[in-house]
Amino acid sequence: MNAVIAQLPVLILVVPIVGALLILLAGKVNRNFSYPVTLATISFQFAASLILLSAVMTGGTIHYYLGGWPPPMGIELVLDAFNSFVLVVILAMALLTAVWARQGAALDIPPEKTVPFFVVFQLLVTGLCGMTITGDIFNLYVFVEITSIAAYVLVASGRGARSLIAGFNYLVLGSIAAGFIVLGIGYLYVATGTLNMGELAAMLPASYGLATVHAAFLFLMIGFSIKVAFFPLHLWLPDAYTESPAVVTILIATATSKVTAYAMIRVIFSVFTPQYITESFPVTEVILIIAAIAIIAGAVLAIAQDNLKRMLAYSSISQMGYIMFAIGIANQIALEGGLLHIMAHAVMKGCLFMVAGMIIYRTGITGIHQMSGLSRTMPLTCAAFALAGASMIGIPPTIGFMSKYYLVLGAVEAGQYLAAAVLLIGSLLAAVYIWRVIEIMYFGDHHEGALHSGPEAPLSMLVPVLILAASCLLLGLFVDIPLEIIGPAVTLLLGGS
Amino acid sequence: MRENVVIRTVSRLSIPFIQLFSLYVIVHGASGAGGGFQGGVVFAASFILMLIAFGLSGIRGRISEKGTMVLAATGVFIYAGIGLLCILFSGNYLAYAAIESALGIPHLHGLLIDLVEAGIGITVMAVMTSIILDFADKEGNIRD
Amino acid sequence: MKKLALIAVLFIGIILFWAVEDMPAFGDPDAPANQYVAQMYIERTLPDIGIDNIVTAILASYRGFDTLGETVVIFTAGISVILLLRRGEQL
Amino acid sequence: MILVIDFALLLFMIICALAAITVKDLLHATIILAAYSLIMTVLWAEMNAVDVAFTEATVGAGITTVLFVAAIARTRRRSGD
Amino acid sequence: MIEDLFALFLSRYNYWMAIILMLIGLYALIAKQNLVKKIIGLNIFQTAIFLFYISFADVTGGTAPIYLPEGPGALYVNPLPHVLMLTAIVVGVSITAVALSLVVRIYQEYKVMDEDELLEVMRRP
Amino acid sequence: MTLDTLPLLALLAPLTAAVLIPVVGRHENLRESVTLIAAGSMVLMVLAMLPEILEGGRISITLLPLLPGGDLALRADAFGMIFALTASVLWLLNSVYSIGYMRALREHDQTRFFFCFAIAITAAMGIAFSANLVTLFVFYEILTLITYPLVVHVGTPEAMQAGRKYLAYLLGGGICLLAATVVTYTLTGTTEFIPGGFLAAGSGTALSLQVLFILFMAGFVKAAWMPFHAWLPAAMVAPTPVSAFLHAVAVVTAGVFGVVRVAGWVYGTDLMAALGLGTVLAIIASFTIITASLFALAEDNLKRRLAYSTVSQLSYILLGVSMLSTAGITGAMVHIPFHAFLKITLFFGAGAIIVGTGREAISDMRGIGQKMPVTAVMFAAAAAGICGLPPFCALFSKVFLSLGAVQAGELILLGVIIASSVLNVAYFFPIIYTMLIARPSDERTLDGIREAPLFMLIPIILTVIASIAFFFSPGMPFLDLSGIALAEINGGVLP
Repeated sequence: MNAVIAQLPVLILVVPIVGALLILLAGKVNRNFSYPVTLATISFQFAASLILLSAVMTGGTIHYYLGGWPPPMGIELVLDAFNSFVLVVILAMALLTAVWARQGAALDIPPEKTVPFFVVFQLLVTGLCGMTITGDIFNLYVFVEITSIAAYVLVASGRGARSLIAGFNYLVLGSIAAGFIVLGIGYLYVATGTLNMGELAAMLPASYGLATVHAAFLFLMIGFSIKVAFFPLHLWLPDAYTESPAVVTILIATATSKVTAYAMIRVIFSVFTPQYITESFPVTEVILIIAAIAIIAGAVLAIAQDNLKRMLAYSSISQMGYIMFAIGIANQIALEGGLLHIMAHAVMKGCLFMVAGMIIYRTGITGIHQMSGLSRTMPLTCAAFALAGASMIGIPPTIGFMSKYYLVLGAVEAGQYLAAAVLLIGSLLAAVYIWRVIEIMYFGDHHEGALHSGPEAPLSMLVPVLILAASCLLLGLFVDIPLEIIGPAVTLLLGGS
Repeated sequence: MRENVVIRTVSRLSIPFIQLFSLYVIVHGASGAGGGFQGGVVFAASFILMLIAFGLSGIRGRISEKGTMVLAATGVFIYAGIGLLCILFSGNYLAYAAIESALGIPHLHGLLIDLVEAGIGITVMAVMTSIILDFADKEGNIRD
Repeated sequence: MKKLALIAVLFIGIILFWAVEDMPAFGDPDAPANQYVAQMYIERTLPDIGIDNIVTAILASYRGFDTLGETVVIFTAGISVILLLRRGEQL
Repeated sequence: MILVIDFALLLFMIICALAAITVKDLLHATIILAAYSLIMTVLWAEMNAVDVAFTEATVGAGITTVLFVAAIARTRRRSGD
Repeated sequence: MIEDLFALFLSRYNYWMAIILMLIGLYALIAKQNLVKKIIGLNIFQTAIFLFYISFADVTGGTAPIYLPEGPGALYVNPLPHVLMLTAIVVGVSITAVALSLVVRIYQEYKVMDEDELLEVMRRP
Repeated sequence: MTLDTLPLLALLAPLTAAVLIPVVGRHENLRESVTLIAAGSMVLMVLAMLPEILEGGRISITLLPLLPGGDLALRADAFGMIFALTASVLWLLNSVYSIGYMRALREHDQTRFFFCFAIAITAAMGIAFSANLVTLFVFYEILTLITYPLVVHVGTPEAMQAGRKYLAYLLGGGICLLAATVVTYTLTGTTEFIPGGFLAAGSGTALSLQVLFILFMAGFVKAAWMPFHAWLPAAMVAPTPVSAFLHAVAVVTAGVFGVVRVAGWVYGTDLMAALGLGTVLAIIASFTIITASLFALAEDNLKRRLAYSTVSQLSYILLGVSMLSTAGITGAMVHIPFHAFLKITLFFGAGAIIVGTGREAISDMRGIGQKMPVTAVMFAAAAAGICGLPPFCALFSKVFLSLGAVQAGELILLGVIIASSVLNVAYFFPIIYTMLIARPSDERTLDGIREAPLFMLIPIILTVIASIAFFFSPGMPFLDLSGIALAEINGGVLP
């Protein structure tokens, strides 16, 4: 048994790769076989991630040398408190999305396309896991590319032809981003001669003064910012989230953006160091300003939208600003808030996008103004929306409030009162765009509500939504449980032991 | 159609050589320039040539779209499988040394690398063929 | 759009040219890039793996996982094109 | 001596790149791109990157070109810019 | 002075050329309206990055990283960037294939291939 | 079941009801029974805590480690008890009343109404028992959100507009409260309420502490102090039980409760005096008292006039705190329950009039006292009580406040109190006159007007009886409780 656990870091990547092949082969036999295999594979990954997390929490950081070659020659997988936490979060989201997809996928994916769809879906999840646990910066790039290609195609696989355009734009910007990331990696390699993240962190400080290192930092930042869709590099995101199939939106909004943000934080804090961004190349102020603009601008744009998915997309831009905000503050508490927000945002955005998908599934409605009285026909769905929405606004004691509290606390502690104020204004703006939907759903004109008498969505869609909605509340109440993992993770990032 | 006769004849003659060459490239990877990618692409090139020369209908019997992805999966599976085999022989993933020591055969490294390269080659070949077949329209034209 | 593109390109260009000034000279054997890990590969491939082509040795053994990832990328591309282009249900 | 050839190749590549993005006929642009890739191959071979050069020759100049031609055959050959 | 500049040029010209190519590609990728042109730009951009990598892998007087009879003692060029670029090339062609298939699909749906026309399409209800 | 769990149980009772209400929502009687049982048991639990508190004890329980700076912790102390007792008893009466009101008007979405009500009272109890700023904030925000559906219950565009205003003010206030909490934590490393305050002069610069207080005041916009009162009259579109809840049971009361908490348990009277914050508070309070009374005079809509009356009356509490004297603070504390009992009677009366006649404008109410004698008399009694006439309990709070003003040597404040009492009479007397004495020009307009249902009358009568009872036995329990609370703040000296 121990031998199996020792091999889990790689099995969590290789089993799903083989699983993707099996999905293909099973789907060749019968189209309906592909879904169970997908679900089984992702379940395995989720279970493995839980085991790995507990192993990391008890036994400390795990290093796995692929091919038995120790770094710097070989590639290593590293699991520490930070990324095993992220791993659990994204795999939980992926699992729930997969459950949701049992019926939700049929909404946008024609039946004859289900098999390749699920293969790509599985590959995307695998790529995300790889991005999360790799300890080699070029290997990170390879997984970024697996993830990206899968994501471009999934976005473009919608029924509506507009998804193709959204996918293409995503591809163009994503490729620019990938190019920048490779360039950044190249500069890092030129400066140090190694690709292992741990070694880079140790060797880079010697050449912190070089323009090469600064350029590497800038390119990696620009690249990842495009991938995460940090304002103002978010141009691909609204279309991609709006036009892509509901399942894909959920997965990309929750897992992909989170892992990319993770990778960015990893690069900033574990390849470079907190000292680098505060002293050698002081960019925290700039990051903070951009984050503040992102928070406000994203929220304001969200308020202006009528399409529910597009509104949520802009809200994502605003919310990702919070994570950037944490990077800009870069102290213990703010980063705890940032990591907490990675989880919080995944949970609540997943819930909200699932609800948006279910409304489309049952009624075909996308416009917010058409949703009046929806709470009568879909009470549970709307209740989930309200709860997740409250979390998005930051109403205590939901998880969304907890992360914002930490961020504000961190900002105040760092003396950034103005930034804290921006954060609070952002959550007030969030109240405006979320509340508008809740108001229409619950208190809208009742006569129109009778028009679309679709009942609640099927159970396989309802259960993940309700789980996520409940998590918004429970994770908030029992926030000390994730914090027990996040605390050491942040200490690790900030260079402690 | 008439000017195609030349192309067809030349193709018929050259395709076996191209394929043989690609196999050489794959195997030669360990000792000189070459390897799975290059070999796989060259092999796929032979199919492309076939496609250009005979059209989609003309190659129906020899390659079909249906099989390509299974072949591609097989290639990935060979690679991933060898890695898993290493785990079975209680080494780390892709640690060929584990197989060497478990089987007691020295210098297995080169052979395993060849196998891995073959896996890559199969995948590349199959995927490239599949992509080209998908790009070709119904008549099999990839020309104006 | 064109103006925006020019500004973006100019911005990136400035960073790139700025960074090049601090890079080791072209072909410098003592550059860090050509020293540390690179030399290890050159020295260890023969005893460790026993094949002549160092590139293949790194590709398939030392950094074999990268290569697995890249095979998966190709596979993804293949299945993606099928998802996008192919009509009907043949796989 | 080798420097001059090197420099000429690089210069020629830049010309190719500029041409590839400016000609209005996409098929021509594709062929120019193939030429660009081939020069790149030569350059890399000269820099002793034989494996990469081989790959670029087959993938960059080969498969990519075929893909472009196939895609252009199914769409439009003229480009507005 | 002039000699210094010339020496600087000699020691860096490969990088400079790679950067110029990169910028040409990037410009095409952002500014060109035609979708295929964008992908051509993408190819140029990627290849330029590969050139950049291969450039810093070069060692004056080194030979290709395939063992000569004298074994590890000889001067070889750096093999690692070559490996990385092999991977990147394959990734590049994969992206090109996906991008081109997207273009073909877009053309099938809308019969347009220019970005401003596509924006028009997107704006249509 | 130990004493420690009682605060928690007092919260859980309505929360359980909130869970059960949607489940049994189809069966009205069962649903209402759930509400009443929960309300009744909550009163019992609060009463069970009373002896311990009156002996000067405290009941603390930590529920969850929530955040740095504050676990989710409950603590019942004397001051919290004043609010808790008021809220729980009035909720029971209000529930009885709501049942009558909602049924009489055949309102829609009654299940949602009672569900939100149950959660709102949970939040109110949470505010009463919160042991630190974080817990206070958490329940404060829940209260804001859950009362929103109550405010917009009728669902008309006008109501939605009012609801948006309500939410904008209160969420904005919540944000400020959060900011204030965070800053407090950063300055001191704790947010736990400590009698006499935990902020010290050295915690920050004087300016920062003053700004922090302003932030707190902005946070307690629920107290409806002017000029941030606009949400309260707007929220009058809500059904009357909701208005009663907003004004008397929980929301506005929670606002002033928060101000007193911060003044006595975060800053402490000494620091307040040193920073000159008493003056700030006094200015705000005086301005609000006078202006709101004038607004009330000009208002013809009965409920809106009552709303301005609340705005004015609750600022008495702020005024009392601003004096920073023993009598002033005592007056402030006891004014919370005394005002609540009287004001809820007024709202109950207004609601009964709406149910009985459908009229809301005071000018339309000529002579309705003939047809609705009980309602009208009780209304008149409560109005007289609010004006500070015997034999009603509010007299005591006003006496204490006046005493406090004298004690503090602030004769201007005394003037404010006297002036506002005159204004009180000025805006209440016309109502009484119209209802009881005036005759309508056309007697036939009174046809068809009947007394409100029994379910509504009983609470009205009970609240009036209670306020008379408090007059004759002022000590029990509120004055005693405030004495203990004051002793806590001042370090043990009873007034």
